[in-house]
Amino acid sequence: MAPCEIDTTLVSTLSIPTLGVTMADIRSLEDAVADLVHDGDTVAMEGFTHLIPYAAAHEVIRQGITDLTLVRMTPDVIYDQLIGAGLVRKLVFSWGGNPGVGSLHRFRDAVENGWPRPLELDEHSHAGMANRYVAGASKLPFAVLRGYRGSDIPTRTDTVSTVVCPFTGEELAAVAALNPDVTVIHAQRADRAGNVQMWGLTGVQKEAALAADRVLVTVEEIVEELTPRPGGIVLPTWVIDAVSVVPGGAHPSYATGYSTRDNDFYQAWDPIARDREAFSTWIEDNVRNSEGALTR
Amino acid sequence: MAPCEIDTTLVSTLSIPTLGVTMADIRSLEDAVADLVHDGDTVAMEGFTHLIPYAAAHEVIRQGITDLTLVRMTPDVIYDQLIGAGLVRKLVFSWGGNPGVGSLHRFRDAVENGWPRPLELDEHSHAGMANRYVAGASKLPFAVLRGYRGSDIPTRTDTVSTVVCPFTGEELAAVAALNPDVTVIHAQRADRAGNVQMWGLTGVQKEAALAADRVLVTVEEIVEELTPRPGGIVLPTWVIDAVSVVPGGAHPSYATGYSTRDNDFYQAWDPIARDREAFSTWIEDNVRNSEGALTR
Amino acid sequence: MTATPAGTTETTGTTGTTGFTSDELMEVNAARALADATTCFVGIGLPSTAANLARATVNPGLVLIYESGTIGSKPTRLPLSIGDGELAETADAVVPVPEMFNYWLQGGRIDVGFLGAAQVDRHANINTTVVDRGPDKPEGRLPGAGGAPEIASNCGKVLMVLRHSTRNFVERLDFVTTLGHGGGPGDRKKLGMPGAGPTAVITDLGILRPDPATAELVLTEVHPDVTVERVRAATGWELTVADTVGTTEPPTPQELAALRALKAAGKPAKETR
Amino acid sequence: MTATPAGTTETTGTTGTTGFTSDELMEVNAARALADATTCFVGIGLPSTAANLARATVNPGLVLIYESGTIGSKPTRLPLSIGDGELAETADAVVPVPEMFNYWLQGGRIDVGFLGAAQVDRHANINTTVVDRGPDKPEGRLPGAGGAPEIASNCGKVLMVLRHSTRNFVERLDFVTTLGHGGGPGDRKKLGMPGAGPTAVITDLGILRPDPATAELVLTEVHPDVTVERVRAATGWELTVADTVGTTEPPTPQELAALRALKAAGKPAKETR
Repeated sequence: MAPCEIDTTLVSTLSIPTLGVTMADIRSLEDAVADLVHDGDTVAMEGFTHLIPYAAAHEVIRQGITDLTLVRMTPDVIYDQLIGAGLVRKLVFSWGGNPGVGSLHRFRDAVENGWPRPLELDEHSHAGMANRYVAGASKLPFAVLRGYRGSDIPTRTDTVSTVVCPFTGEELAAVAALNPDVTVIHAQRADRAGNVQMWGLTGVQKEAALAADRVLVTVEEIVEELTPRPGGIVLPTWVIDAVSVVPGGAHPSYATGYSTRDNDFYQAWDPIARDREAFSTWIEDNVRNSEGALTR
Repeated sequence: MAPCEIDTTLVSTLSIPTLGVTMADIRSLEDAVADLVHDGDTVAMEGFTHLIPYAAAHEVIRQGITDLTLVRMTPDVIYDQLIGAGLVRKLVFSWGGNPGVGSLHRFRDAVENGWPRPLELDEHSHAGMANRYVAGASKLPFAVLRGYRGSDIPTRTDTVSTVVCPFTGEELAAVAALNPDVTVIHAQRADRAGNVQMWGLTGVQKEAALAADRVLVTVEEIVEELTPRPGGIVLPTWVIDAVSVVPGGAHPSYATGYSTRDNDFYQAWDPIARDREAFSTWIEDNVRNSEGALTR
Repeated sequence: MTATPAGTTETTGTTGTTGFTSDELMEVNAARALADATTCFVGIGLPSTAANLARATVNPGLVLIYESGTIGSKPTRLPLSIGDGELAETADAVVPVPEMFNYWLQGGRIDVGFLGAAQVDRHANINTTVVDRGPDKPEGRLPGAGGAPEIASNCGKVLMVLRHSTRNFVERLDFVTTLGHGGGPGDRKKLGMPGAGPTAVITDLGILRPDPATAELVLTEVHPDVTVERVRAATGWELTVADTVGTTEPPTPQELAALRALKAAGKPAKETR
Repeated sequence: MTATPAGTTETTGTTGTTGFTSDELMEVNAARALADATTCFVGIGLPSTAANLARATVNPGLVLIYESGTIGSKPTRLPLSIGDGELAETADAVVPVPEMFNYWLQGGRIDVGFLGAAQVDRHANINTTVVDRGPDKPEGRLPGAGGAPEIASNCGKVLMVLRHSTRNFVERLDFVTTLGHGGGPGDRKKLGMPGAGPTAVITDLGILRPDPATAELVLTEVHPDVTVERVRAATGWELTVADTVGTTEPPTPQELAALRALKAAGKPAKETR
């Protein structure tokens, strides 16, 4: 029997498109932010002190992308800047401060006085936030933890509830999944295919990235090969939308192996942020009218 | 005011004992097994092809520790041996076979014919088992997954149920936590303090260890310092009860960096295990009356 | 690289006059089914053979994912188990097993799930748990579910590969381990299963695909030298046959060479060296 | 190593005639409270100072655990944040943040949780969320919960360290971020909290411990040169005082030297070198 045509009607109606898995584009930060971050988006810029994507946030400020819901376990100075710049409608978080220094004054001013605009809060504990990302990455609608017991936190959020264990009858906390529209992270390096490698404190970055619809990664450099590193994790190119090369893009945070934390900047931020005018001038001079903040 | 005595009654009644966290003992496999594994225990010996703790299992057979409930995602030849030796009352698992070769004949004989004793089963999918360990390590009574849909598996186990998401109303599978009495794993190395390091495919070993009341780790060697390794994970000494040095203790499985998988043995096992008498002779010769199986 | 004579391979099945076995026809066509795939969750055995052959032929960029935790494995020989050391050594990333099932599989990151089966029914449901061996005999024990229930539920689509016989292609499963299309169209959606389910079953006789109207497996292609009658006879239910049944292209010399090289390299070290 | 003159340290509080500040008294006593601890989940700020000082003095084997994911950190200087690079570089293990909270903290692996607080009440409940600033003023915003609710719930016991004032030690919390002993004995058990809860609150004036009968914080020790009256005046509720109030041992020269060395090393690089 010679090869002959098959019933193409049947076959083609059955042809299921692939998931649309695509490789990450390596592109300029300006283009990547413009393409991936939109007005009204829910955006997670994660990093536990380490690898905080400052440069990408500054590009968001320069582009004036607004009405954002920002998500992060530990919003610090970068979120203070975005909030003070008037781009943030809502903050989803568990601890907001300038680590080792004190308060986030722009965050407080927004919450307490509505300047430059009111800031809605969705507030959790770290354990709750971490599990919300886990649920998001797992594409589950919620996660379970033994948490929030005796705390008033559930009175101020609609994303904490309870579930009862069907085996033991124990009532446990349920937290709603977090699935940001975009997650932005900074990593040490990527290869030319857009696979990303990071090491050191990697926090909840993997969960935040896998929970998101779109992922933008800034990296210190592109390398020929991602040689395995102790403590290293790799995010394959097909879960990332864009990689932008921004050396020092975590400054004043740091990138293990590339830079150290600029503790002076965190301390210097306190008086800048205390004053609305000083803040606005700083943002104009160092972010809106300059990309210098990236290379400070 | 000179230092004077404090109200010791009050202080002492308030003195809360520490958690009883202790360092791992480095001791002989014989002593460690005798001390940590008891008749009637629920025992997890994990390993996804890699780092399977054969030597420890053989010591269990030599000591005749019986009425065990064995837990493992992928019971293979090591569990075939324990089952055939008549030491196992129940098996909790998701896939039982001789990988790349075929059936586990001792497992089948026990299930199908009750030889040498009936074997009760608690059967899951891999996703369910992995999440049962996660719940166990997290000291939660259950875990949630989108699983078992349309499957008959829940008709044969009482450790799958459902929960309803309090946010979306979606019904999801709930699986009961697994908390073995003892988890036994093999790792590449430990330091003198009993901190354990493993790398390569590390499967669910961390979860299985952290879910258990007691943990026994066999290692290829003791080293002065656990230098960080790509892909390496460290289990600190204070979550481990005993470390035993058993070079080749994973044979015929393998330890990345130390040995390769003895595929011949897995193939040779098939005819041995097919026949009750051949099996019994093999166990007598190679395990009960010899520690040679460790150094084959 | 030249093709090894068919007789020296380890495959079962008869070697046709054309110099390849029916198993090789199955394996080559299974690999071809992955031509457009981006990421593939690979079961051990025949699916692994197919996925590795696809990487060596029609789809060099295919990302292989094994349930042992490896993402982007690039083995040079057929892995003998899902925990083969080379899978980890050549991977882009190795992740813990719970992460693999939760973030990657349930997370909807995998394009194609490739499964084997002990029994399959007309709606591509799968049994790998137990078989009924008759009234006086104990249930026959199979390996169990492994990753299959959630692979079949969560991957974008599912391919299956297994040998064709009335023992495997049954009127009624003795146990539903893994849902394919349930009782017909809409059942997956009703159960909230994200993926499209089985889209092709590749056997040593031909290829079956579900009719979208009924979700019933229909014979759409036979392999060279295989008659529709032979497929009907090897199927435990009244097999529906497409109006026009195609014939698969015979394996190319390149495909055969690649398949045989993979298999030769996959043999235990002592046998090959 | 010799003690740096107290005036050169960064601590606040008055320097007594004995050559140490009230903050140093608090920090040294907080470190001493960790003498028997095995593993400590360390909050940033004063708890981190105490835990690092304990490692340098009374408990060199203390395992420090930070919520950023580090287990067994051995920093040589005071980390400026819970994500300080040295915490990871000197750790026995670095784990993802969700694993830290799920397997290690909720998993019941941590002996002592060491917390700071903005407000504490008589039952050692904690507020770090918002403060009421009066009827015409908006709520004052604090950093929020961080890890505290689950640290306080899941650790074997909890130590607290904060400066003593009526602003901090309040009759009624404006918001309960983190449960200490709730409304009294039994409340923790009723809520299914595994750990024993707060066992001591160390301040710059002395030490308070919950009475087992009432779970109310009782003044059990004052620091040298501190009177009970001064502590009463700095406490926002009618403070119960133990029948016999002890006085803490003054810091030893070794303790002071270690504390000051840690702090000097902890300053930003540009200032110290």
